[in-house]
Amino acid sequence: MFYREAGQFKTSYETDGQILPIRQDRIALFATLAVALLALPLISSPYMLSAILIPFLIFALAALGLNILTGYAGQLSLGTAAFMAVGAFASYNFMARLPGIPVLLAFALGGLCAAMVGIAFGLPSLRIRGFYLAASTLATQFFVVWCLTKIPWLTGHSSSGVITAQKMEILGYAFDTPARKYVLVLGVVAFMALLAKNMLRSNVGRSWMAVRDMDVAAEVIGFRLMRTKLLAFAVSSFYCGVAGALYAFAYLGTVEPEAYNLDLSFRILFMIIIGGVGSILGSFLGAAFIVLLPVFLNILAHGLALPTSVASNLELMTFGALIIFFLIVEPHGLARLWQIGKEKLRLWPFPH
Amino acid sequence: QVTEQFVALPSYRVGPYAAGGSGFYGGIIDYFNLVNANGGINGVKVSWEECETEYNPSRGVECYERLKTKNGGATMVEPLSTGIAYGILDRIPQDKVPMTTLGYGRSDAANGKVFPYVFPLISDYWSQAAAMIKYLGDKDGGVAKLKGKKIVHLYHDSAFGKEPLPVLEALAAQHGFELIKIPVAPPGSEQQSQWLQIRQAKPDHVILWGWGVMNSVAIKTAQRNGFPREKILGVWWAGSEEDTVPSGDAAKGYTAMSFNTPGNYPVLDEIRKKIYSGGKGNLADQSRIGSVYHMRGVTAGILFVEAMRTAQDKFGKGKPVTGEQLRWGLENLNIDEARQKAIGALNMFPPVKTSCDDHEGSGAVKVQQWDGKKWNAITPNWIVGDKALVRKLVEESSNKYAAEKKITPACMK
Amino acid sequence: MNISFFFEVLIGGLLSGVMYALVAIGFVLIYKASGVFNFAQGAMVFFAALTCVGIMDKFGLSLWLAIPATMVAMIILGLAIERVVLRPLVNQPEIALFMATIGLAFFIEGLAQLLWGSQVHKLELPIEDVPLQYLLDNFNIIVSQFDVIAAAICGVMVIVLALLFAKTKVGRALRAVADDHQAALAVGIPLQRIWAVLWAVAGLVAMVAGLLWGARNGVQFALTFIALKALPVLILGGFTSVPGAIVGGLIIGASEKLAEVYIGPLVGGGIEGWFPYVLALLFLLVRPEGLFGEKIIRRI
Amino acid sequence: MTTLHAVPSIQPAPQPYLSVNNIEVIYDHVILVLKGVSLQVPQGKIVALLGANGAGKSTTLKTISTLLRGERGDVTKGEVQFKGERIDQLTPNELVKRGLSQVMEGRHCFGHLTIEENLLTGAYTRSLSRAELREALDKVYHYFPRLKERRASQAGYTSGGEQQMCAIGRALMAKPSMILLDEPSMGIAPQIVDEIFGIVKDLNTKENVSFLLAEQNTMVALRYADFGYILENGRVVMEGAADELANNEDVKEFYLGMSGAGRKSFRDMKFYRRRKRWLA
Amino acid sequence: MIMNEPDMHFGSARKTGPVILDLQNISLSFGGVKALTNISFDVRQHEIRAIIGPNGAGKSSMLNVINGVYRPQQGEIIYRGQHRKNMDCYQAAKSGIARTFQNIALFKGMTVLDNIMTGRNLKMKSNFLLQALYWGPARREEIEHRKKAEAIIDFLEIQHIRKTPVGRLPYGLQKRVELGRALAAEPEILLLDEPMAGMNVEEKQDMCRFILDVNDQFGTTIVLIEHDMGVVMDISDRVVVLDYGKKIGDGTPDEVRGNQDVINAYLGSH
Ligand SMILES: Nc1ncnc2c1ncn2[C@@H]1O[C@H](COP(=O)(O)OP(=O)(O)OP(=O)(O)O)[C@@H](O)[C@H]1O
Ligand SMILES: Nc1ncnc2c1ncn2[C@@H]1O[C@H](COP(=O)(O)OP(=O)(O)OP(=O)(O)O)[C@@H](O)[C@H]1O
Ligand SMILES: CC(C)C[C@H](N)C(=O)O
Ligand SMILES: [Mg+2]
Ligand SMILES: [Mg+2]
Repeated sequence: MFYREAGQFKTSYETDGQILPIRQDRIALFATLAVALLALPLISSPYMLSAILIPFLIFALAALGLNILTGYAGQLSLGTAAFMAVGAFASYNFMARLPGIPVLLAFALGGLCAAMVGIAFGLPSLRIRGFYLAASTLATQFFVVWCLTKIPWLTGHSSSGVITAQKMEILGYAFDTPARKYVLVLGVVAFMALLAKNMLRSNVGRSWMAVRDMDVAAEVIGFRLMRTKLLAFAVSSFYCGVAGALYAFAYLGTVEPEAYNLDLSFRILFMIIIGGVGSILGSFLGAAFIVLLPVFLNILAHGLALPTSVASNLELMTFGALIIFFLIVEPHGLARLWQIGKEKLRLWPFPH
Repeated sequence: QVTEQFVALPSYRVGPYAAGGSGFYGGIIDYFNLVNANGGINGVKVSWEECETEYNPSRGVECYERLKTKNGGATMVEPLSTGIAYGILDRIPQDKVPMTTLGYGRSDAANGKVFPYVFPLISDYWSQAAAMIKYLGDKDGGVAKLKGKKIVHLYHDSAFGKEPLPVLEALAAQHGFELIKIPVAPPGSEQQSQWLQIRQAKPDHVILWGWGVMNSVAIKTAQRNGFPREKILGVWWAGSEEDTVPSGDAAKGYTAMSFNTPGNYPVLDEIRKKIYSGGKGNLADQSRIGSVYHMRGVTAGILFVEAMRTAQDKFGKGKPVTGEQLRWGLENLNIDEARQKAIGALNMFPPVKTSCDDHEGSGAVKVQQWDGKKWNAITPNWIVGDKALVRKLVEESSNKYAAEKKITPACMK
Repeated sequence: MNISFFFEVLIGGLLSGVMYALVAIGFVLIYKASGVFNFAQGAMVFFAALTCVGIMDKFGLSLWLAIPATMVAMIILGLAIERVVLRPLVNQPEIALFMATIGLAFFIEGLAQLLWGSQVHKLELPIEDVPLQYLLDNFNIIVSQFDVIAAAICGVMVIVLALLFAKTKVGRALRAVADDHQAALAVGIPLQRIWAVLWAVAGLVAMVAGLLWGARNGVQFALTFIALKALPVLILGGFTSVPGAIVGGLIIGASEKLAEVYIGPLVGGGIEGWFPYVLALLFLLVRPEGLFGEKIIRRI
Repeated sequence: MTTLHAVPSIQPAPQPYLSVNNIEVIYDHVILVLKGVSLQVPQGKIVALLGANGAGKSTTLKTISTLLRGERGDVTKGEVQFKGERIDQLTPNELVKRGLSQVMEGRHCFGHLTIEENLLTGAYTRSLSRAELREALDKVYHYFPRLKERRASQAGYTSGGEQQMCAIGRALMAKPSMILLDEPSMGIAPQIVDEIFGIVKDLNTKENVSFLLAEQNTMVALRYADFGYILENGRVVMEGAADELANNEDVKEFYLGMSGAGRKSFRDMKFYRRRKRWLA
Repeated sequence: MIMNEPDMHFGSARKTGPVILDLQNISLSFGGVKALTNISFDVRQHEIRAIIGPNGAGKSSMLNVINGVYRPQQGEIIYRGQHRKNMDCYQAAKSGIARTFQNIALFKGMTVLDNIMTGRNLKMKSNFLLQALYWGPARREEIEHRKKAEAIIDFLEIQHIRKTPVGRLPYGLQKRVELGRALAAEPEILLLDEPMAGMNVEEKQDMCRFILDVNDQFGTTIVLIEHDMGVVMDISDRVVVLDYGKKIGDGTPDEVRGNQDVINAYLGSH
């Protein structure tokens, strides 16, 4: 009843261009952010923070990165984890080789390295399309992980290629407890999500979507395919790179290159499918879903006292079945369900 | 009020390594059940909870975080995955939950001054590599005989496969053999080119540092290229039924390391009798009782229970100990042959005696050979490699870690 | 350079390539029928092999009885997939169908292990995996007889399927379906039935691949990964071409082995994981639709 | 357009061949597009379905041919009958077999197939001998000589009009007894438009094929049709015999572009009904 | 805001300028198919130039040559005095050539407003970092272009569907949006490929009105392909007729209407 746009007239294009044109949505967003920033660190258990919320945010960021590339620019990629790896290992190296460098700068530089790698591996996209491109992005995946295992310099000459992330400090303030790590991650993710939203509602975003929807027409209108696609690869990889760095620094702590394997790429892909391809909100919903589902199923199986191997296999099957189920019920993902829900709410109590 | 000794088991029973995971965790759980059936440790029952990790670091961390606070708090964790072990390495000292890494993980964690909460019990990768070279030398009539020989290190191209390189390289320099390193891109389901290279190099020995499907494929491919399996020596993660059975006859004669002596033991019979006959066994397939992974799991169970017992001896019998106390127990383990006999596991694994300096507690291994049906030990005694060299490397590496992490190495009380 | 060694590597590579092609054909079938990249093909290979050995183990059947039983299972699986997964997804974007096959892969993997356990098994076919003595004696070249027979089986499959696509009206209808589901429905092509049949056939192809690969590597979860080896083959040969799969297989197999042996040592080895992908990628830069793939029509 | 009101409806022949009864269609769970559409096509007649953009013509046709399912559309009410049988639950394949074919709006040729292969897929449901196929092909080529010239080209590379002909020809290959034609004249050169309608009339009179024809080119459509429905905003607002509709003042004004004084020049539109000017 | 007085003396008295686009001896073939054979014609500033001809005559191909989607094997294009062998899409767009397509080529996943905004992309200058921050110049620019886009939306009378994804729109409205996207570029030459296909008379009337208005008020030159002879004869200044890739007629509507070749090949005996 209270969810209406009626009565909210926009008197300038500026207000109409706002991120969330409906006031209730705006209020909801700010409330969510406030709760996330102020209340959650205080009331959540360390388990909640360090095993659910932190990975959720990190994966959401990676999913957002992939969504920019796949959902908005239309380039299907199976190499997300590789870009994450580049970001992580590059940040590690910046921290190790430039002592005293602020950790956020190291993340940003790590992201830039990932962006560069992204551009290099995005070049084929100028000629290759669709599943051919998707399959080729696996080259990135395998090649990057191989490089990290092969080039000792990249892993600080640790004999087995394992790195231990340095402590995160900003101006002497150490982010070392789960709550502090969480706040740092939340800050980074919220800021980057805002940037993404801005990009997507201005000309860059439109250029990506145009290329996605019909690249020949985009070219005729005056978008330069090369620049647009490579920019998409760069930005997407930057996001993934930062997410990868956070994954190493704020989540795992000590990582081997294998942690960024194909499996991880696929998990991120699921997030955007289930959440919604081409939706920022979807990246978050999808990440939440994929992080929580196994936990939930695991607890459920435990509650039912199933033999563990049966439970594990059932979990795998349920996971697969749910993916299919979602695709059938709503190919545009949770974000679309959310939107339909809202549209219905707007029409409520009338059915149409 | 906590009345049980709670252990966190982030296990994996699906995915590519499910076979190993189910055997190993099955063994631990079977032994815990046995201990509980026998009345617990001074009356304290062991309890545990599993959580499926799929051998995936990120899920492993979540499992650890979830389990660590359950049932009054986990007092021990065993992830059976190097990746997960890395992921929780920083967390365990903070949470005061000791982690065992039986035969995997960081070798330098043997240094308890830097890694007070990590226990690579019995043997770690570096000790194993040293022991392998010792064995190969002895086989040829003494390590001096290795001079001028060729040894291929065929390895899983990952942190796991690269871990022993420092030891192998140091020993190659020391003994004058040629070390040929041939990596296999994971997962390793195709190795034709590697084995052709091996065939061309005509090595005297091949060390197979593999995991999962890589092992059976290696054995098969050796056969198709006519390379004698007797000359292949696998690591202990390449030395289970899961690695040889799928290769069929090709595996006959293949040798591998182990920190168990294959065979039957009273403790296994007891498990059969008290646990499986009552239908409470963890393995779906009873014939797997006493298989390599299962026995390894039982061994892990024995070590945990002994550590709990040791800790109770110090901190008070008949009540569960905390993680910190259990850490002490793990650091002061002393399982000699007499104790093994009492448990019904004499010679099933080497005697273990840990200390602050030595979280490994043994470093001794055996070599076993597959006869087409089962594994047989082919070294009567436990083998220990060049301990001094390994120790030196452990010190160097762990101190580097300590410096990076700004830890001052010290023993804990 | 030792020339006989070179040939040994080359031949070994070509034969491995055929083994890859065996898996790639399964992908081609589905792609041709629906324009979908079937990620679950690897899982189907695993399912087939595990079902076969599972039946032998649990019910003590001989291989010759287990194989037909597995065929039945694969056909049922194919039909079920069409009914439950594909039918509701007609006319959805290709990416949605692709994702659905990923979900399917998980489901099948879980199902297989739930039914038959996660143990690894051996699978013995009456073909021994040993070097052909004649070649070994006379040329000192190692060629496994197993591979030669596998190559023959693969050849037969390729010919049969290629004829099916080229010569029958079903073949034409399949190509139509891949272009436009809606229009295919509109002209009365029984999409559902065709898909069901094709998935069943893909299941049988997966079974052949599963048995051969299972005999080679043991029946274990890692069989699902051989899909990753088949992918570069597929892109190189073109998603839509059955002969492309085999030609791509030969090229990929040979060059990956040669690269590992001759380039690998220079860069630290282990390049087989990515080399085929990079090769296929470079190739695509020249021909974006692969060797024999259908040209991608871009027009406004 | 509030000036249009249903004229008293004249019931078509009592036994309808195809009848659509009060269907309601929703896209994407929220967009209500058809709000109770009913129409009948008697056997052997040509019925035109007219209406502005977005009125729901294509949706109506897709509902009949059950192709709606593929577009996330749901029929929430009503039913469709063909030859006295309910067909809403059948698959398109079964419909084609029963003799009901649709030519979709916007061409939808199989881009990678040649023109001839496209036509051949049209005959999928019929098991024809080689000679019969040849004959069927020749008939289409006879109607559309242009297709014959381009028979070996991939349809994706042919011109818009050629694709349109291909789509129509493809439907003819199934030898249907009832065709749903969605905007057949779109993008077709004038004399071919006449030919296409000629073909329609031809099939109608010689082979007794019935047609339901969604068409924007009202003038031509009404010339050839027997009966017409006018759809607006998802409702039938007017129906009647074709000549009656053609003489209706409103239809004349809005659908035929005629005012009292005959046809207006398109150039005059500049001053006609001008509402807004472009703000610079 | 300029409110032009309606131009009362059209027809012969229309003010057309000098030749702006001159196509000389253009030949284009695809493999064996000769789409265009040695075609020459010119377009004057401010005129409405129609191209007609039977299906497959090469009309769309001609437009594709003009804006650089196809490269002719032979011939020369003189655009605003510059000689070129062929155009390149981006250059063409940059130098003021915009177009619509026969098979609607809108960006299906985007809203009407966004589609129209894409048309303004060449006029947008701020870099992507500024856009990411949505700060200062970027913000101002966005709003300013939004105003222009809104003006077009008003002009085309599609305010009500501003925020609808174009994929959901009926065919006719999509055509209108596509025109809007082309107009957003403020082109000098507007190429329209069958803008009125699939419309009823009323909608065609609207479309004519838009085209005439654009032509009139901005002096935009228009090249138009259309099969509706009523429209072509009414609104175009000069007509080129193609058949089988060859030019068979060129002149004012009246001249063309009388040309026997054209009648035979295209118009038929109406
Ligand atoms: N797939 C879809 N999803 C959502 N809305 C749709 C979809 N297809 C059509 N619509 C909406 O349904 C309405 C009717 O569309 P339909 O295509 O049936 O109209 P039409 O009368 O055929 O118009 P035209 O003459 O332009 O072809 C339109 O308002 C359109 O926006
Ligand atoms: N990219 C291409 N490849 C091959 N042939 C082409 C290509 N583009 C056009 N043709 C052919 O060139 C000829 C002219 O096509 P074009 O699209 O220019 O026709 P048109 O005059 O626009 O026809 P219509 O009125 O039907 O749209 C056609 O026969 C078409 O098949
Ligand atoms: C069983 C495993 C823990 C062994 C594995 N290869 C690892 O070190 O990660
Ligand atoms: Mg329509
Ligand atoms: Mg055209």
